[in-house]
Formats: sequence, structure tokens, C-alpha cells
Amino acid sequence: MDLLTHLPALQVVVPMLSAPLIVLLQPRGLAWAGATAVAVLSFAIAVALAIAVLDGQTIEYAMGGWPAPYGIALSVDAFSALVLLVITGAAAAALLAAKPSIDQQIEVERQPLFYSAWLLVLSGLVGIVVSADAFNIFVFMEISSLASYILIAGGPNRRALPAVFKYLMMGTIGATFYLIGVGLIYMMTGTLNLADMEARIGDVTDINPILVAAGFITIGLALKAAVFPLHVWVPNAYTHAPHMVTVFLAACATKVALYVLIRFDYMVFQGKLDDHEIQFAMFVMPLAILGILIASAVAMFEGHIKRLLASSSIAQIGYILLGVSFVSMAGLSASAMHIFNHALAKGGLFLAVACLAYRYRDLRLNQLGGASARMPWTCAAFVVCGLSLIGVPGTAGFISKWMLIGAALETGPWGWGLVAIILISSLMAVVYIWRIVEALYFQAPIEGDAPMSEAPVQLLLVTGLVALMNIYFGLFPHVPLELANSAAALLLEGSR
Amino acid sequence: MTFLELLGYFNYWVFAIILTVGLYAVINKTNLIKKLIGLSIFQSAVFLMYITMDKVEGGTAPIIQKGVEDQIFSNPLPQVLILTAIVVGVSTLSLGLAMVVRISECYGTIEENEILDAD
Amino acid sequence: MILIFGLFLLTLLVITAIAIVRTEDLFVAVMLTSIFSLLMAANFFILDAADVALTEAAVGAGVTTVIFLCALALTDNKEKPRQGKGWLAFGTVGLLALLIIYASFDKPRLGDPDAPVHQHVAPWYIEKTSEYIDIPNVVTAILSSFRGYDTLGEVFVVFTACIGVLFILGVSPRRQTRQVIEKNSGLRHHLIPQVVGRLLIPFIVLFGLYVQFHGEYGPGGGFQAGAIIATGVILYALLEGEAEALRAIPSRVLLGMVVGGALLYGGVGVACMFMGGAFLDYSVLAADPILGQHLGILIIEAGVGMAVCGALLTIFHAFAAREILS
Amino acid sequence: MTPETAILVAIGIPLVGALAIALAGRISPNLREAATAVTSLSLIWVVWGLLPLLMDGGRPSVEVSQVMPGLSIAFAVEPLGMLFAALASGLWLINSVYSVGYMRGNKEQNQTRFFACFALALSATIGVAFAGNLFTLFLFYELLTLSTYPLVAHKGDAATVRSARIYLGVLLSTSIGLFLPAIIWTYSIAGTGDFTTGGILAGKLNDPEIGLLLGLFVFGIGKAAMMPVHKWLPAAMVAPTPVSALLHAVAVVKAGVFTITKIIVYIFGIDFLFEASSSQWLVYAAAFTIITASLVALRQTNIKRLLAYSTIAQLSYVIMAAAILKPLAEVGAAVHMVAHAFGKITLFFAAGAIYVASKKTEIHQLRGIGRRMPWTMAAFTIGSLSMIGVPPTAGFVSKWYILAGAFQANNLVAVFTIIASTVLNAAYFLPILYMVWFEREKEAGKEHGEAPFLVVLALCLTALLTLAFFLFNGPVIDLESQVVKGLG
Repeated sequence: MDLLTHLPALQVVVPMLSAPLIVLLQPRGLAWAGATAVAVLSFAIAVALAIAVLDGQTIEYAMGGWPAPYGIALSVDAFSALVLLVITGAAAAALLAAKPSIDQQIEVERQPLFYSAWLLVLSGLVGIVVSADAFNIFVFMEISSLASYILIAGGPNRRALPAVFKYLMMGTIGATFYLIGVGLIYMMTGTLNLADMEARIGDVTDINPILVAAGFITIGLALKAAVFPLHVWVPNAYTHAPHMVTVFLAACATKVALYVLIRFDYMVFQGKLDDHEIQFAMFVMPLAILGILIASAVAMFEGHIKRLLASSSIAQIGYILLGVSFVSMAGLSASAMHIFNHALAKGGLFLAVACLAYRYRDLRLNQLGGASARMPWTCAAFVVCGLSLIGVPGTAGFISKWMLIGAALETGPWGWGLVAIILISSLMAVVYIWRIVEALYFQAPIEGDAPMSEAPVQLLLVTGLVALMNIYFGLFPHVPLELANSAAALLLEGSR
Repeated sequence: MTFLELLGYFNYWVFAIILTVGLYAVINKTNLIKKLIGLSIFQSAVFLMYITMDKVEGGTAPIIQKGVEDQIFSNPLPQVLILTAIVVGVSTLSLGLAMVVRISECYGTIEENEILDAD
Repeated sequence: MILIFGLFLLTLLVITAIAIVRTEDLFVAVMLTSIFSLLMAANFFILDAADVALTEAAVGAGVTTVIFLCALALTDNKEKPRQGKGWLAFGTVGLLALLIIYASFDKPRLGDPDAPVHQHVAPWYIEKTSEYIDIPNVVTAILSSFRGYDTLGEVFVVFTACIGVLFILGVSPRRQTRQVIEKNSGLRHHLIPQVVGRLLIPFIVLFGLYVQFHGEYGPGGGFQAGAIIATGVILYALLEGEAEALRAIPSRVLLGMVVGGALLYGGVGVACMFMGGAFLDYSVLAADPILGQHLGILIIEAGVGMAVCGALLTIFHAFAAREILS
Repeated sequence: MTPETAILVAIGIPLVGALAIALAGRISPNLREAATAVTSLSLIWVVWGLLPLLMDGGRPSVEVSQVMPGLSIAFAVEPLGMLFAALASGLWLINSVYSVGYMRGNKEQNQTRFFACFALALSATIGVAFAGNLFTLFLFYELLTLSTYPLVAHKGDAATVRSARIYLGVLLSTSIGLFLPAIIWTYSIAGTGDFTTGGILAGKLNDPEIGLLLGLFVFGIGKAAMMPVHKWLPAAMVAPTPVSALLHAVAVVKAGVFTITKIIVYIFGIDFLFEASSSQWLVYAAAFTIITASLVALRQTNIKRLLAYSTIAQLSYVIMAAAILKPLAEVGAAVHMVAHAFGKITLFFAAGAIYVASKKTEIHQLRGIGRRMPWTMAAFTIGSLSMIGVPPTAGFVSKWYILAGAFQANNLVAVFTIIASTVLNAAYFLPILYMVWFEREKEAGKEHGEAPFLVVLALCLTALLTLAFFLFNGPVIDLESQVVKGLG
């Protein structure tokens, strides 16, 4: 067995087949260890894949040995490799840190099921990313969605349940819309393979179903990706999920839906439908801008730290979409880069929140007094990741904002307006991050609290590491940058 | 416009109507179980759409019989897809119902507005 | 003639759907949903989709209804009337309906053999199934080999739902007493259901097994078989009581079936890798590729059947046990 | 050590120092103070070690990382930056001595955080001084804002946090809202942001835009405190006095005017800007700030706030000098940075000493204090005279050069402004001096003598420097003349 050629399949199969085994690991702690080992292995596979595609080539894999479009093909290129790194990295990092926090939030008997679901989310997400088949994407989307409902429903507060129910409703509608869109395209082209679709869609003469399909797919995936104004499920789901789940999902779940959206629009529709670029930009750009501004404004007035960060996530999705809506090399690479950088920043922030939550039961801002003295390392990590989210130079967040601004300037006379929006929203980010920082550093401790200490070392180490990575990738962003650039090149090539 | 043609449109229109009826229940009903019922109708509509497209005039179910030449078969692929989709549907449904049961235990109601009021 | 029947079925379908949404009695709604599924299954059958019809009947009309009823027993079976954002819902769905109808005018008409959907990939399957796999049922061939990876995903969806229900309902309800379980004795004291049911159960299970192993030749396969056998066991549980059914097949066994089925399927795929093929490339399993395909399909169908049967029963028990306990 | 590594070491030393201070603070305060001392001494050794090379015309530079094509983190030492770095590192040592006395004398809380952040701020300052391009400069500029925030908010009560919020809000929003777009604009038209002798924008930008870009830079660099973005500076006075003294009289504000000067000299190019009519407004804006801030200072009753407004006026001196766009004036700008630094740090040290010794913060409380604190008030007098520009103090030297430059350019607005502001400076400093030395204490306050020894030592040293600079300013002028060598 030549391991290298099987990497795309192994990327999905390893976490997927481990999930049932994890259920059987009843003894305390074993399920965690198993799941973590698998997640780290997945990350290693993703790294190997990234190395293999760094020079811009695409790895294809025919499932069952059947050639595409008859069988299901997997394909990994620079863009997928970048997203794979984000997903597996987030899963592995969150799991490495997770044990103390999960032990606190989830009963021991239920933990094997929980970790099993975690691996299912992981395999579902990577399954979406590596798949080159429209229907197969749907199947794995459902695996990841169902499993993430489970993870979120693990939240100890009863409010997690209505939140996750809402997520389930909207997620299912989104997936079904996607399925309708795929069905319509299949009806008109007779194929499910993405590359094959692209080749055949140009021959379709009766264009109405294709247009409607594009609409269904875009809206369905936008629902999943929490694009404004279809984001209403996000704040509650992120807020009431177990803290480590928030770390994992906030870092990568919505981005995978965006990934599919970008794939579809660039690989299948763009360049094959008349004026699709313009329609796409006209549809997406206002949503992106509104999302950035409104969600940032909401975040400025939130009183709960997780809810605040969840609102910020919606705004960040807006940034990614904004770059995509430029339909240019610079815009796409900025978006791809922001997928990576935002995962780093937001993952780090939620990790720090998980550290705080280990000691503080109530995560409202006015309850967090004195945190800096009790948990100096946690707060320091929070500040670093917060700066990255704002986009302060020297952190990862700056790189993608800079690229996004550069791409906006290329768009012509409107460019400066877009730059102004990006800068204004950065200032809004300053406000909401700084509200938290003030609460952590300068608020009087609540009276009567027992003296508290730092979060467990395991949790803290990972948090610190992610914070440092925010700085590292702010100074040496070459690897993700190269992936992002060749991803953008591939996408644009595909749209021609 | 032949009769079959009309029936073809009729199939698509029924798909559209069922889809909207289901979605209407999902959006407009506050009862969580009713929402889930709406969701399952909504998904069933999509099954109908896929299966409608597999029909070939004069065709039969795609099961090859040895020795019989020149059979016309309906398209097997949508059927495969819908088999999968049905499973996905029932899985989502059971997960949703499990949540509804827990919500009912925690809140004592399964009406969305009452749940919102309770928190 | 059959087309007119189809027209009739479709109209009924619409009426049922509207009735479901309008009724405020959830029990009625669930029962109508079951009817809705049966109508849908009949419709699928008219459209030459025998496998799908079988599945829809077993799952939509059978298993789904039971789970709904279990959930209803644990909650409330009356919907509270309210006025509200009707205009918003109407606006949204109306727009949607118009969009689809707009698209429908460019769609190829029903049954047109020249429609693109019948041109590209589909004929290849019909043509090559005999050559590569050599089983009569093309649907099964696609399901388990050409697109076997999708089916693996499907099994894991079921697995996910199973552990999800276990996880979510794994929280202990407030009151928990052993005695109550004993009290629920199903329909043991009702003579007619007892007799009829007992007569039916062996046939249901037998039919399930037939569907399982005959899937390569006629409509059916692991999924349908799993659902049918699960229905049989559920019927047993309804007749004899929850505890009795669990005594017959303990929940650990059920979980073992789910895990085992999923792993069996995946294991075949991995074995293919070790034997030099791609993941799920059954051709390498035996010296003769066609034999390998047969072997692979047989094993994975067994895996699917186990996993689905186990998962559906686990889900049922999770709901039913709660019903008694709370 | 090669000059290239010296640059990196100079930035690294305070960083490592900050870590050492944080760790040492957990063990004992004395160890922590020792760590501060060692850090600042070694910083001086490294930074001043670069001076001879610069005097000989050397321009060491080093690139750390090419972040993106065209965007790199790079350092390059040139005379302006060298002067700034040498000034900041040298005064840090004196300030550390003062801080120890002040913080202990006042029994302040969280001293470890204070000293660690101070070291961080110094690292950022050196980074600003040595930055080789706009991007690097921006990076350290923001780092400086962030590392000084905890120092401003040090006390932690509601009023302080509110002031600190103004501080951070103004500095960050101007830098992100105006400075960053200006940088982006520069990169997008010039394709680079490297500081290059003669500028990089010549011929790439036309007239109205030149003024606009200049405006984005000048108001985006909020640290230079040009009106109307000066509000943060009075707000920052809630910080402990050593912070006001080193950071808000030297490091932070000088980073602002230094950045503007550097942009005028190395990004626009003096000659290019001189030709552009749309850049003329800068002189007027600076003149307006000088006069207005001086007028506001007249009305202040709090010592530190008065000094803050005086700083705002003095900063605009530097900007105006740079905006005159003549070689002598550019030299004057550089010299004024030094001269004002010595004078203003002395004044702040004195204000802090008064606070430590007597808890007095208002001007009217100072009657007759000269008899109780003769050393402190002598230093205060020297500082005041330097602000006015009376010989033999440092302030005279720089005003001389700026005036010379103004005449060279026939810029009568500048000449008039300098004269008028000198009168105003005298109008708000001389009454204080009279009060201190010649009036009698009104109410019988609590008995007190001089401030702690370390505090007095530090302020005497800086007062001496103020006097010494009048006589020994040759090396500075030689160094800075290199900036404009071959121009005009």
C-alpha cells in the first residue's frame, strides 16, 4: 500500500472509522486520548497533503477505483489543503486542550459519545473539503452537521437545547436547498462531478433551472456559513455550546460551507454563465458589507463574552465574502488567507475564554473582574489573539486585512469606500475587544469570590501556543500565503 | 402539449407546493414537533423532485433481466441519491425529536415563544 | 391509466400536506404524515423507483411514525394556536414557489429519453454494470460499488444520529424507578393485537432477511432490510413491552451492531487499500474482479443492515425507555 | 557584534528585559530594579555603540522577514533615528533611577507590571527609531501605543480607565483610520515604503493629492498631537509621573514628530514637497497648534496638564520646523527634539518630585515651595527657561536653528509664530517661577523637605544636561547635518 497516494482518502477515513471505536472506550480518559491521537494524526495527514500540493498541483483520488464522473472522486488542491490545515489543526488543538474543560462540562458516562461525535464532525468537514462530487459533499455536510448538533447540545445550560434546535432547523433547510440546487444542475447536465459539471454546464441551452440552482446553492450554503442575514443561529449556538466545542466550530465550521460556496461559484458557475461574476458580486458584496458593519456594531454592545465573539465571527465571515466578491486574484487570496488567520485568532480567543470559563461560572463582562491578576497568562493570550482579530500589524490578522485592502483598491473608484468600511470595522473591533480587555484588567473583582488560580496547564499551554502562532504567522506568513495564492490562481483558472 | 408533458409539469409543481407547504410550517409554526413535521415534508418534496427526473418513457425499474434485449430502464442514479437522502432525513428527524424531548423536560413546553419567554 | 393514478396520488399528496400543516392535533398530524409517506412511496413506485418506494414505506411510514409517537408521548400532543408572522412566512415561501415554477418551464419534460439526465452518466451505469459487477439490480450496483463511498457516508449519518440520540437522551431524567418499567407490559392483555402481531413478526423478519440477501437481484438491500427488521422488533416491543424486547436484544448488543456494522463497511474499504486497490475497490478482494465485487457488496450490505437495524432500534429504545422512566 | 546584529539586539534587549523584570518581580523588588538597571545600561551600550559608525556616514540596515512581496520587516539606522534612539535609551536610564524613587516613595501598586511595560515601550520606541520602512514603523508605532496603555491606566480606578480609553481610542483610531490608509496609499503608488534619501514619491503624485496624503500622515500620527488630535495627551497625564516624563515628554510624543519628520524627509523628500503648493498648509496648522496650545496652557491650574499643553505646543515646533522644508530648519527640528526632551523631562521630574514630597498637584499650591525643595525647584527653573528659549539652555539652540531656517525660506509666518509663542511661554512659566521663589506659603501645609534622593538625583542630572546641551551640541548638529547633506 503506497501511503502517499491514499492520503486524500485516509484524511477522511481515519477520523471516520475511529469514531465508532471511540464509543467503545468507556474507561475514564481513554476516549479523550484516543480522539486526540486521531485528530493529531489527521493534522499530520493534512500537513503531508499541504506539502504535496504546495507547488500548485492537484491530487486526485478515485474512490472504489471507479473513474470520475462515474465514481466519486476526491481532489486536493492548494485551497483545500489550506482549509484542511485549518480544520484538522483546530480539531487537534482544541482536543489537546479539551480534557479539563470537558471533564467539567460533560458527565463521564457521556464522554465517549461526545468524543466520537467530535471525530465525526472532523471527518464530515474534511470529507466536504476533499470531495469533488456535489452529492457526496451533501452527505458529508450532513455528517458534520448532525455531529455538531450533538456537540453543541452537550452544553450544560438548558438554553443550549433551543439554540441547537434552531441550528438544526436552519442547517437542514440550508442543506436541503443545496440538495435542490444540485438536483437541478444534475437534471440539466446529467453529472454530479464538479469538474464534469463545469465542462457540461456551458452546453446547457435552457438556462432557467441552472440560474435557480445557483440561487438555491448560494442561499443554502450561505445559511450554513452564517452569512448575514442568515446568521441568526450563530450567537446562541456558539454561546451555549461547551467551551471547547465553540473553539473547534468557531474556527472552522462555517468556513467549510464558505469553501463549498466559493468552489461552486468559481469552479462551476463563473465563466460559464453570462455575467455571473457581476451578479455574484452584486449579491454578495452588499451582504458582506452589511454583515461586517452590523455584526460589529452588535458586538460592540454585547454583554456576554462568548456572544460578543460570536457576533464578531459573523463580521469576519463578511470579510471573507468581501474578498471573494471582488472576483480577482488579490481578493481571493485575501479571503483564503483570512480563512486561515481568522481561525487562528478566533480559535485563540475562544481558547482563552475556555480558560476563563474554567474558573468563572458566569461569562458576562461585568462578572469577570480581577481576571488579569488571577489568570495573567490567559489574559495575555487573550490580548494577543484580540490584537490579531483587530488586525494590528505584527499579528496574523494584519496580513489578511492588508491583502484585503490591497484587493479593494484594485477594484477601481469604489475601492476607497471599501477601504473605509474595512478600517471602520477594524475600529469597531478595537472597541469590542477593548471592552473585554478592560473588564479583564481594570474591573474590580466581585466581592466574596474565593481566590482563584490559572486554568489547568494543559489548557493554558495550547492557548499560549495558539497566541504565539498568531504572532508567528504575522511575521512569517509564507506557507499559508503561498497556499492562498495558488488557491486563488486555481480558482480563477477554474472560472475561465 | 401531451398529457405526459402536463404530468411532468404537474410533478414539478407538486414538488414546489409541497416544498413551500413544508417550509411554511417550519417558519410559521411555533410548536417544535410541528416544525419537525414541516421539515420532513419539506425534505420529502425534494425526494419527489429527484425521483421525477429519473423516469424514462416506457422504462422500468433498473433491474437487468438476463436474456431480455432492448429494455428501457429508468435512471438509477437519482434513486441511489434519494435512498441516501431518506436516511439522512430520518437521522435528522430523530436527532431533532430527541432535542424536543429534552426541551420539553427542561422547559415544560414545546412552544417556541414560551421557551423564549422562559429564559 | 397508471398516469392518471399518478395524477390522483399527487393531488392527494398536496391535500395531505396541507391537512398536516393545518391540524392542531399533533397526533393527527403524525398519522397524516405516515399516510403522506405511503402516498409518496406509491408515487415513487409509479415512477419506476422500486428501491426508493420500499425504503420510503419502511422508514417514512414505519420507523419515523413510531419515533414521532414516542416523542409525542413524552411531550404534548396538542399544538397551541397563535397568530404571528404569517405574512413573512407566506412571502418567503411564495417567492420560493414562484422561483421553482419559473425554473420548471425550462426543465425537460417528464420521461423524455433525450433529457440530459439520461445521457451522460446514467447509461454508462446501466451498460457497465453487467460487465464490471454483474448483478441485475443497477441501483444496488451503484449504491454499493460505484458510489459506495456515499453509502458509507450514509451509514455514518445513521451512526451519528444513533450516538446523538443516546448522547442527548443520556441525561438522566428526574424520576427514575425500576418498578415502572415492569408496569409497561405493552399490549399483552389485548388479545387481537397479540395474536395478529405474533403471527406477523416472523414474517416481517423473514421478509427483512429476504430483502437483505436478495438486494442484488431485486429491489432492496441492507438499508431496507435493516429498517424492516427493526420494524419487526419494534412491533414486538409494542406487543410484549419495552423490557421484554430489551431482554431479547439487549441494548449493548444493539450498540455493538451499530459499531460493528459501520466498522465492517469501513473495514472492507481499508482491506481493499491493503490489497492494493483504492479505498472501497472491491475488485481486489478476490482473484476475479467480478467475484471480488460480489464479495464486497455482500459484506458491506450486511454491514449496512446491521448498522441500520441496530441504530433504529437504539433510537427507538432511547425514546421508549425515557417514556417509561419519566 | 556587527552593526546589523546590534540593531536587532537593541530591540531585543528591552523585550528580554521585560520578561526578566516580570519574572524577577515575583522574587523580590530589588532584583526587579536590578533587572531594569541592567537592561537599560546594556541598551545604552548597544545603541550608543552605533553612534561612531553613524558619524562616519555608515547606514547599517537589516531585513528580518519579507512578510509579503514588497512588504517586509526591515531596519535601517540613519541620523534621525539614531538621535532618537540614543536620546530615548539614555533618558531611560535616568528615568529608571527616578522611577524607583517615585514608585517606592508613592507606594504604588502593580510595580512589576509597570516596569515590565516600561521596558516593552522602550523596545517599541527603539523599533520606531530604527524602522527601515513604513510598515515596520507602523508595527512598532502600534506596539508603542499598546504597551503604554497599561502604564496610563496604571491606577485602575474608574476615572483613570476612562482617560486611558481616550488615550487608546484617539491613538488607535487615528492610526488605523488615517495613518494606515496613508501607508496603503503610499505603497500602492510607490510600490514600496522604504525610507529613501530624497523621498520615494517624487513625480508619482500630483498637487492636491500631495496635501491630502500629507494630511493623512500628519493627523494619522496622533502621537504628534497636532490639534485637533491632541486630546489624548492631557488625558494621559493620569499616569504616574515617570510615565509622563519619559513617555509623554520624550518617547511617545517624540515618536510622533520623529515619524512625521522622517516621512517628510524620506518619503516625500524635502525638495519635492517644497515645490508642491498644497503642502503649505502644514506650517499654518502647526503654527495654529503652537499658539492655541500655548493659550490653553495659560489657563491651566494643574501642573501636569500645563506641562502637557506646553508639550503639545513644543511638538508642533518640530513639525513646523520640518514643514519649513529648508535644511537648517530640518536640523533645527532634530535639535529641538533633543532640547525639548531634556527640558520637559526635567519639568516632569520636578512635578513628580513635588507630588512625592507634598502630594501637591496644583499650581497655586506652589507658593514658596522653592525654599523647601531648592534642588528640585532649581531644576524646574532651568527647565522652564529652556522651554522659553533663554540662553544658556538647550531651548535656545534649537530655536536659533529653526529661526534661521525660517529666514532661509522667507517664511514670515514661522518667524512670527516663534516670537509670539516665546512670549506666551514666558507668560505662563515666569509667574510660576516668581511664585515659587518669591512668594510665601499661604496655608500652613504639612511639613516636607526634598523628595527621595533618587528622584532628586535624576532631575538634577537632566537639568545639567539641559545646560550642557547649550555648550556641547556639536556632535548632534554634525550628525543631523548628514540628513540634509547635499540638499537645498
